[in-house]
Amino acid sequence: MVNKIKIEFLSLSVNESFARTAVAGFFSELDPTIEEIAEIKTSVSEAVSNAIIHGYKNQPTGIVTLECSYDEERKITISVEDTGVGIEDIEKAREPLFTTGSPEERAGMGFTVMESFTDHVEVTSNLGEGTRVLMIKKLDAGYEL
Amino acid sequence: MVNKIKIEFLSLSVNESFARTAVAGFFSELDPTIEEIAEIKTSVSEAVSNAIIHGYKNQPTGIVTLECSYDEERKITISVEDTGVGIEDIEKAREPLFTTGSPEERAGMGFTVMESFTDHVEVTSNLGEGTRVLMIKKLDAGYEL
Amino acid sequence: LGEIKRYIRDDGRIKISRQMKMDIKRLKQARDELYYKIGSSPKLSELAEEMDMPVERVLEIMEADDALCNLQSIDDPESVRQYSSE
Ligand SMILES: Nc1ncnc2c1ncn2[C@@H]1O[C@H](COP(=O)(O)OP(=O)(O)O)[C@@H](O)[C@H]1O
Ligand SMILES: Nc1ncnc2c1ncn2[C@@H]1O[C@H](COP(=O)(O)OP(=O)(O)O)[C@@H](O)[C@H]1O
Ligand SMILES: [Mg+2]
Ligand SMILES: [Mg+2]
Repeated sequence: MVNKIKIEFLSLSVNESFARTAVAGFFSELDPTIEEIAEIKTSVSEAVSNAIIHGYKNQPTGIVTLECSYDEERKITISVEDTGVGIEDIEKAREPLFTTGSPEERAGMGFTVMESFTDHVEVTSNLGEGTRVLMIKKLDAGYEL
Repeated sequence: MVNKIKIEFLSLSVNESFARTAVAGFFSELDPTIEEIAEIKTSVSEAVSNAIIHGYKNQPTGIVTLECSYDEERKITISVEDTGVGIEDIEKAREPLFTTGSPEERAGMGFTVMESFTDHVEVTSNLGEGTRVLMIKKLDAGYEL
Repeated sequence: LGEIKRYIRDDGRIKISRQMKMDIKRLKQARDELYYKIGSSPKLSELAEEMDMPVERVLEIMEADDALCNLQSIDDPESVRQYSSE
């Protein structure tokens, strides 16, 4: 683990954009491509908005914990955790188009986006206890300074 | 307290720029002027570099804790904390030009900069336990959307 | 980011500073040119060098563009993926 940070913030929707900015700032040290930055930011957005909207049901008093790290191999990890309602059936939740929200508002594509923009997505959750989403992504391996 | 965040990061000098970006991202919701953002970023830089250079004597294994908040009155607070060596004589440390570093490298103006760019700077410190710098600043009072 | 929000008026029209507008335009131009030149997405450092500004400033401009994009199509979450869709 070469570098790591931990961020805790209130479950306010304005903090979704803060989280994106902070994460981009943290990983900018690795000199990612513009595409990688966009993928990382989008994945973070999806995970954070899930924590706020689903985990805390839009109540602004929850705490979202975001942890990021990177190592010598340019492997990055992003963990987004809430102590909200939890997910009943994780496998189902991860299916494309599945949503427990209103179909007009939610696309049900959050997990699908995270999966396609990172290399690995791990979801752990317990009903009434909360949810943690861990994303792992290897940045361009052929990189040289 | 309308919104608040807490960030913990390793005492690596690359994280000074991360801290600046993250703090600017957090307060951007308040729509500060470009000048206010520059003042905030500079103050954060000074406090964070002090924690890394003086508090942890450049050892990369320390944890710096950065807490930010704002309220309805647009009063912002920024707290930078380390659990490093601590400050022997706080009053002396805050004097302009005072530094325990090498005079060629350090200007001894860190606290003076924080004081002039924010409205209030509070320093608490105990030898061997660490240091906390709390900065309070009121953003443009005449602001309306 | 804040710079953009500051210019939102009651009528919902978005005005952003001329400087930021120009910077966003330059960033997109530089991005596209670099993409064409190297055949893949440019690195942050390459973009910064091309635009002759610090990486931190490039990040700032990307944030501003991001915010603008979100404002233009709040109900279209796809819009934030502009950088990766090339
Ligand atoms: N942090 C979370 N806490 C509780 N439920 C969640 C969380 N994240 C996702 N879910 C559940 O998984 C479903 C699918 O999530 P997602 O793919 O992002 O689609 P959407 O957010 O559009 O519903 C959600 O509708 C919700 O039921
Ligand atoms: N977090 C800290 N931990 C220990 N000592 C500190 C800390 N912050 C400041 N100091 C002490 O206060 C002095 C003055 O700080 P500052 O005004 O920033 O000047 P400079 O960093 O150039 O020395 C430092 O030289 C150091 O002795
Ligand atoms: Mg979702
Ligand atoms: Mg200093």
